[in-house]
Amino acid sequence: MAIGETAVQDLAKESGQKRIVNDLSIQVATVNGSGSQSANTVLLRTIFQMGVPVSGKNLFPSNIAGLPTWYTIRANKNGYIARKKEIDFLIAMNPETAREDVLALAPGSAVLYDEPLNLNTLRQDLTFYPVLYDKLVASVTTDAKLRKLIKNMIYVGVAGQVLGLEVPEIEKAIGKQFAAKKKAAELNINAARVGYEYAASSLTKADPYYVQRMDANRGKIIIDGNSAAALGAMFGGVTVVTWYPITPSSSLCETLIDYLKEYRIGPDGKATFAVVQAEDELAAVGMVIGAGWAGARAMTATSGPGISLMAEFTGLAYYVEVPAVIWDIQRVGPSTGLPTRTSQGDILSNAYLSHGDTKHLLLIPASVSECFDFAIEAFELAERFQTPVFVMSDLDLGMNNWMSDPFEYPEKPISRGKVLSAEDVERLGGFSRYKDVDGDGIGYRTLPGTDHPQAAYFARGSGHNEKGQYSERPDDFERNMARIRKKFETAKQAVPKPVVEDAGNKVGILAYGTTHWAIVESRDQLREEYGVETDYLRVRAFPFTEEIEDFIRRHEVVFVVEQNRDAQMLNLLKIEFPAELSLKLRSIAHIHGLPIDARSVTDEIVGRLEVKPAPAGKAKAAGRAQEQR
Amino acid sequence: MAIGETAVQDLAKESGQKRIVNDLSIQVATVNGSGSQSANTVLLRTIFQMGVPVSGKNLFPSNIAGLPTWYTIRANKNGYIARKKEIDFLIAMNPETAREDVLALAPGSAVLYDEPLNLNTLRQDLTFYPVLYDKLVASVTTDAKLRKLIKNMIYVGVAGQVLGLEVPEIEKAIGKQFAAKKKAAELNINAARVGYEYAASSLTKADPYYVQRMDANRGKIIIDGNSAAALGAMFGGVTVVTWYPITPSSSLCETLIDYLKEYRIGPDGKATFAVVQAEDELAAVGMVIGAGWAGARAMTATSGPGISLMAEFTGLAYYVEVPAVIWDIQRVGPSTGLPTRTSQGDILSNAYLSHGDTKHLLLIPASVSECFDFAIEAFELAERFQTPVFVMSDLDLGMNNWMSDPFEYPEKPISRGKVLSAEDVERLGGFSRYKDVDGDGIGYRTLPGTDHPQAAYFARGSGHNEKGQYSERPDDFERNMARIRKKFETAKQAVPKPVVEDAGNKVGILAYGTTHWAIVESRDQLREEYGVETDYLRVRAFPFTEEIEDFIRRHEVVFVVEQNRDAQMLNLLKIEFPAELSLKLRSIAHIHGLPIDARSVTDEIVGRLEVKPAPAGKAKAAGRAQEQR
Amino acid sequence: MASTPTSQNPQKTNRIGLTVLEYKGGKTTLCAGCGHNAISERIIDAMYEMGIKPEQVIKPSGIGCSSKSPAYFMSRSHSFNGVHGRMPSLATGAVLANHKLIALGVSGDGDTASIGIGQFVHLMRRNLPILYIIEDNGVYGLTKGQFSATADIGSKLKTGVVNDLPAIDTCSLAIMLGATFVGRSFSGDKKQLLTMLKAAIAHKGTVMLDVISPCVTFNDHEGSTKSYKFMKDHDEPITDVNFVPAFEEIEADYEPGEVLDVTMHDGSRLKLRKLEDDYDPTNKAVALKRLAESKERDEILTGVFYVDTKAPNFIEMLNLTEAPLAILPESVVRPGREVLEKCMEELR
Amino acid sequence: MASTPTSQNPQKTNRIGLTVLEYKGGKTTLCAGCGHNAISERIIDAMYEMGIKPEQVIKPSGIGCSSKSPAYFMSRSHSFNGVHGRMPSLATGAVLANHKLIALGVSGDGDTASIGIGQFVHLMRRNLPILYIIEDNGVYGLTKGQFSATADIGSKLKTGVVNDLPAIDTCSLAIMLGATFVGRSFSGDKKQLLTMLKAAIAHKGTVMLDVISPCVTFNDHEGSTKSYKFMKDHDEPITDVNFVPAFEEIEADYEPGEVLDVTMHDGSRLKLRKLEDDYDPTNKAVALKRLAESKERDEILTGVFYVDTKAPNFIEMLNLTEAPLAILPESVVRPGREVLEKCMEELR
Ligand SMILES: Cc1ncc(C[n+]2csc(CCOP(=O)(O)OP(=O)(O)O)c2C)c(N)n1
Ligand SMILES: Cc1ncc(C[n+]2csc(CCOP(=O)(O)OP(=O)(O)O)c2C)c(N)n1
Ligand code: SF4
Ligand code: SF4
Ligand SMILES: [Mg+2]
Ligand SMILES: [Mg+2]
Repeated sequence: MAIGETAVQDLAKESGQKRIVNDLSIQVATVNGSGSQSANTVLLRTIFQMGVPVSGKNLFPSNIAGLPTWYTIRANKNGYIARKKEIDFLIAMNPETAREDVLALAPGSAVLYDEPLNLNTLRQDLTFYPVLYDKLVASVTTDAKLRKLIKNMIYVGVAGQVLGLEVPEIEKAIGKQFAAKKKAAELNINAARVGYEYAASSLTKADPYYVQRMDANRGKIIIDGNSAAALGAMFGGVTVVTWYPITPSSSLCETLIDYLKEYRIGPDGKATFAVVQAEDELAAVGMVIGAGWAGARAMTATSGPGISLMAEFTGLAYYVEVPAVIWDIQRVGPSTGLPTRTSQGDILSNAYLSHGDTKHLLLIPASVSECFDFAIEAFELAERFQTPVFVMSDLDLGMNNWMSDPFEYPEKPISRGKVLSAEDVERLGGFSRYKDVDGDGIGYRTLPGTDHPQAAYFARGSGHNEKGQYSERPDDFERNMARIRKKFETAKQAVPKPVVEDAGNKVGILAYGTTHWAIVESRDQLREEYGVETDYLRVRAFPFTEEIEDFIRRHEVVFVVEQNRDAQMLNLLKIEFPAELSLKLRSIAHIHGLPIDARSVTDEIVGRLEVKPAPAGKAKAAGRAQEQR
Repeated sequence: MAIGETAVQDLAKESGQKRIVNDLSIQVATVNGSGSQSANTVLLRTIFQMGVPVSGKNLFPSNIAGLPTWYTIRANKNGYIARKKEIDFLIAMNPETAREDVLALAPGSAVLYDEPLNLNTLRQDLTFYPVLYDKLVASVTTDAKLRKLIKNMIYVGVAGQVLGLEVPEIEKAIGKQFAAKKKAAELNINAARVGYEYAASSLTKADPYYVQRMDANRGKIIIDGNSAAALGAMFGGVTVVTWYPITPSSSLCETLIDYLKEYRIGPDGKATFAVVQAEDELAAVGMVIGAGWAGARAMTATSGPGISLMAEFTGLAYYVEVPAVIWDIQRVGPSTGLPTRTSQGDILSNAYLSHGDTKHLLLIPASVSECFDFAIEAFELAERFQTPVFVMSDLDLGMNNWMSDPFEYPEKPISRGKVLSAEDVERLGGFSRYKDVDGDGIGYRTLPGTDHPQAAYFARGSGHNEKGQYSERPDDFERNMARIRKKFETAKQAVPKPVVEDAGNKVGILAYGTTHWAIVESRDQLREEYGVETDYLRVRAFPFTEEIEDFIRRHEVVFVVEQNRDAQMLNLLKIEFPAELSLKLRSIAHIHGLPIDARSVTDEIVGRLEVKPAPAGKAKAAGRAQEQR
Repeated sequence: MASTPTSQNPQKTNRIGLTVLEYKGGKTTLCAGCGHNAISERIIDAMYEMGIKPEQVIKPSGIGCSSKSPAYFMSRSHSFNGVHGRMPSLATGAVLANHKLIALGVSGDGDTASIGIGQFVHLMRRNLPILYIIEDNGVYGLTKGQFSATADIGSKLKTGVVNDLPAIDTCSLAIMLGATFVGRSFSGDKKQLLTMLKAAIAHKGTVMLDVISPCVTFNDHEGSTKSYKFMKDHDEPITDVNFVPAFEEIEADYEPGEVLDVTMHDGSRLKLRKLEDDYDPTNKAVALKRLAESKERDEILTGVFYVDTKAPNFIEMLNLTEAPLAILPESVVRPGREVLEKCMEELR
Repeated sequence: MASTPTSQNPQKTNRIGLTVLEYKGGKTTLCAGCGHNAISERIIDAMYEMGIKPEQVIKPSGIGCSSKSPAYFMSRSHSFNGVHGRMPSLATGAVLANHKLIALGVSGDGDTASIGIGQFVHLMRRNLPILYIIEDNGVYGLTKGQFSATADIGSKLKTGVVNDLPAIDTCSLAIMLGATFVGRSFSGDKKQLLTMLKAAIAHKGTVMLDVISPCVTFNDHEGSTKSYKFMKDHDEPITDVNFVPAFEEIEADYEPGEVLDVTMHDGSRLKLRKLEDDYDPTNKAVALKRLAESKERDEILTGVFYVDTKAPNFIEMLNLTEAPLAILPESVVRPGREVLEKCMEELR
């Protein structure tokens, strides 16, 4: 590939203007079902292998084939991996949207396009790179069926050349992508090479964007949140998995099935797990509750519509006190809403899901490694507190690829919570299922099949006394409900604490889940562009722990940033904390289906704080600026 | 019956102590399925006919026959009809609970009991009236099947004599109760007479309780909330009713069916309504939404578990903007909970029912007349705002008998909201279903079957633009959701305003629904016993109107009284109003299944205000006392 | 431009003066070759040929590729794309509100047989006037090809996963539960499907048509029992379906006996030539037995399996007044003052 | 004191040394004479006679008078009185968690055929090892007597209301959908019900028993088709059921031919003497046809309608390991560090 490599140098030299290295966003505009996914993954992995921090987000439609899809890759030397609004490098493969896509670009961006589309006539302020796909494809294959796919790998080659991607890494990435299929790998490598050489020979570098080797990714992995959750569930000792397909949660269970089949078949060749594709979400959660009651570590995964269908059963598990783990990979509601877009719109409904007085534990991961950790923690909490636990992921986290340090093996041994054995029952001479023996609100339970005449209790969703016997007595009911609430208080000591960065500034930011990545970047923007120093707290669980209360107390104003319409987290905070704290909360809540970006947050915060850009980039004063309510 | 009448005088004379007139509570302790219900109704109606304010509450178990049931009747000259904790006059018919029932009485109470039970040996500080039921029954009938029933009517007679009920009124009440069945009426009148005369001849009045004719009930009616709601629905022009049986809502639909069959069969002998017993609540609400979409005034009635099952469909109606009326006759949750006990436990879950960002209209009746009015208003609001409307009744209101002024005929003509005819569509040359033409957030809709080529639109629970076309565009989604929220803002001008009694005091009380009746009495207790003057606001709807905000602002402290565990209304107020208002809110929230009583509220308020009983019954100062947080 | 090409001449008008283009829908977003698109075409043809006014048709559907298809035909009709598996209740409510409308319910095998089987069962019992179409491909297309409850035992996914649960036979179910017009067809059989649809439109009761509609993306491979190829090999018509609309004059008849001649509610006639002499489309027991046997013989029976034009439909059971409930005037739906006064008096 | 009187001698112990009293439950709160109580008695007898350890039994149920009944027998067994109509999913989860347990699912006709029909259908398909009993009275007892989906067409409520929807035949459904042991009995037929229960306990797959169980309070009057009297008049046994537990020696056989002798999974034997010679309890098609015909003839067939001891059950389909999943140790359910390292490596 010597030719190639010199070629890139040449191209590089030719470009006059200032180079922008390792700070760009690439967008591939295509249609779904065209098989561009593997090409895009190859681009992503190549940059990843070159040691440059990178993220990829797939913006796809809710159908199977033929509708516009956008895949954005962001490479950033500072490690910013949130969505960036501006596209620097467009690979326009979809004639239907090409015009709109090009017109939306900021001046100075580059466009790779299929020559016949004549996109170059649309604007003067962009760099255009025409590609004669048909001609190039023909040189690679004559097989009509393969044309579409080849075309995709050709743009990888062309972009590789123009941006300075290293050919061995491209080839390695392709090799990994087609690991199983050797012939396909060769064909694709060849296609990439053709594109690469075409660019070297026929294109002139005119845009400022370059990717150059760094060393930021040593040891790192790339994985999507759903796969991370699946891995976590397996290492968390899951034994019963039920599911009903729904975007964006399906891949969690599908991946989990693959892992379990590979690593959880016993020496007897038999499964140490049961996976059931249920008939719907009511059945899926019902099975989880039945299994949890009988002693399994059971989970299901779904999204908004499924959560709504689980409302009645969730109340049963809460009141009968049965462990259950429910993953909510949030998509945009209400109703069917935007099934293939991301949101944080189920926070409030899940916290109080079901009629009557209920309160549920929520875990809110922001990263793939937290998906792994919380998958394990969710089981621990569900069994310890004998109650449903919701893990609030979202489409952006669950279905997109993220870089991460490798996951850490769980050091804490599995704990099944307060479960009495036949011997225990014998020693105690019986037991009261719903008695607060330890003062933490958590009673002791037995599992069906426990071999002792006094081991059984009657689990029921109707009123019961401490022994689980049917009761309509007002005092029994009140005492029992108070005890259940006490469990929630106890849980404040057990759930993951928030992550806090507090340097004693006046302005605080509170966020959770995937919103985190925009906040990281936004805080730097606020500091560097406006001289506004901020502190930051990332909520990771409900019930809220005291650190959150303290953080709000310590700050003059706290911006609560979230991806929904009605400021659901802020509302939860208002409910759970004393009113004087609510005075300090300011909402930044939006929902449109695209992952939140840093710039929008920054603009809104400076707007509220009424600060002007800092000339020398430092206007500390602004941090104390009077803010708008 | 001359004998009887003199007899009562005699008995009256005999009793030495001070008479307590028209201020007592009677409790009939029996078992369900024993047919005592009609006897109790006769007692209730007799007092009612004597012009004395009265209320009856049935405390029944969640099974069909053989378990303890308590029916309490409260007669009070001041018109207090909330539950009263103390029982003054116990009619002990249930051997199983008799002991406990008697031991629970306050000194000075009276007990009517079956002699063989020897209850008189239990305590010295009560008045005991033994009755030889078997002997008396034998004198009335030899038919074994009737014995149980006769026994019940005998205690009516005995109690009537002892308390001074007027015999003609007893007979009239029996006549009404057995209107259809003449023979039964005679038999029962005879039984009552036997009891009455037995008391006259063999008992000596020794308790202070008397019922004496007043004139407080002129023109009044007695009805349960569910029947009132049924009447309202009929006059509201309901055309489609779907239901799935569930206590305590079943009687609403069953009564509605009777009314519709009687008054809504057209001249052609055909029904101007459709009632469907659905297979479950998902189907019940689905049918309501389908019917609402197609232009019917459709409703369903259910309770907690049904509400949870309706969560997904409710989100659909909210987002597609379809009118739907859902009655929630609240019982005690979570889960199956206490199906035959009352609560206000679904407020929060209904307000935000379903995943994603949703907010629903709630109407909260406190009286049977409001059940009637809101049944009509619910349809008006649902069609005007094209959204689901929940009417939050409860078991106490829905299933118990309440006195009321007669209902007023609806003067406002029925309005179907913004519906375009074929002519309108022609004139406008088409329309955009989800466009905010009038600035109130409410779009115009057409009904299926509208005879115009451009009348149709595509109703979908997935993302759509102003024309209702499928759209995943971020801007379309955001704009549409903002418009839907605007409807909610507009609704603040349309929903029933709160009922406010504000005399400029410092202490305010905020309550809703059936809690009202305890507040009325508690405020008098606070004034008379502690000299604490309070103002009062009764919430009747969500969204909250400005009057509520003003009321909270005007007061130093506002006690929010409700019948649930987690202070759901207070939480809603915290979410909806600025934080500085939340500072003033204090929660008084309890749930045990029994209707809330005034004394508990009074005690809790004085406790929080740290006030002492007022010697001369007036210590205005207390009103300003520093209160505990 | 018409979403879905039809076999009709675009100039020609039908008996109510509409061209076939006036029955078109939006451009399909389903995969090219998807069986659902072919069904949309046949629906357009049937409605056009029957001269049904589009404004008089409602198209409730659930969620799925199949349930999206109402967007791709008859844009002049009202559609309601509701929630997953609950089309039957939406449809029931809508038909009660306006029983003058022709309800065409579109669902998928997952939407109906998996999550939706409960509402399906109860709809069938009510004999609600509706044409209920299951666009049956044995998989969840929209969620990328998992098995649905109509997938046959032993059938294979592309991924190699084998289904070991017995399929739900929606036709047997419908017959057993009370549907009054039940049949199965194949999206690839233009003539049979079109004829059955036309007859179905004439029926005033619950019509349940299970239309095998291959998913070219996820279930059209070797090992699938819902593929085009499998249907070609195993399609076993049990009745040869012919239909004569009321507005056409009767053409030459068959020999009596070999043909069951059913007169539909609107006077049109359904003519079923039995392809097995001991088969009787008016006898539930026989139909159920034959369908059960077809499983052992792994043949896919098509045609009209059962028809009953006598059973009362839900509207008749409810004794609904002639005018649609949706548009009854206040004078009819709000009783007078005297009625309220009477009710009050009874409560005194 | 035993909730429910049984026909057993309270001193006598069974093969595992327990007296019948050790199978008792709490005092019933159902109406005196309720069919459900009789069923509870037969369950106690069957479990006692089969020598089943109460601790090895789980009793999931839904909501209703019937679903309450597990509180009135076998207090030493674990019960889960869940939500209305969803017993099947709770039971499925529990059986997967611990397949060693004997699952006795109790439901009512409303709980199963109305709100619960969806989960019922899918449970049957899976052939989950469970004994599913419908205590069938044709009404919603606990909510005071509205019709359920098993109420026969034309049957009358006390209030005079007539049901005009066809009944769902849960037995036909179960057979069609994949249940492997299906029958109907009557709470009043001690011998038949007891025998069927014992055989059912020996079966390792989905047993679906529809037990007619009159509601004396709301549906035992003239005009009801689920009353004691109606059953007396219309009960039509199709098979005479006999059962020989594995632990008893075989008694004298019938003439071969007239009796179908089925060896159950545990070696015990079910002997079905056909009361109609052309009936075959191993043939779905025949069973379905016969049940469909019984409707026309308004007879209520009882007995074992269908049995299949060969079909794999859900536990086998899932290839579950021997030990209950619920109690697998950490060493089995948490793969080692090397596995995680391997997974990480694949993601680099
Ligand atoms: C409550 C709910 N659960 C799950 C989903 C996800 N989902 C969408 S379509 C579908 C299955 C569709 O299958 P089918 O009805 O056969 O239609 P097809 O796509 O095969 O035509 C599922 C599970 C959903 N939208 N709602
Ligand atoms: C979701 C829900 N809807 C309705 C109810 C009210 N409910 C309780 S039992 C019951 C019907 C019980 O009928 P069935 O299953 O036949 O039992 P039976 O009482 O007749 O034995 C109903 C509708 C409920 N508990 N939960
Ligand atoms: S995925 Fe299958 S069902 Fe969906 S549109 Fe494509 S071919 Fe049709
Ligand atoms: S109501 Fe009917 S079903 Fe319920 S316990 Fe009484 S008799 Fe049995
Ligand atoms: Mg499908
Ligand atoms: Mg029943």
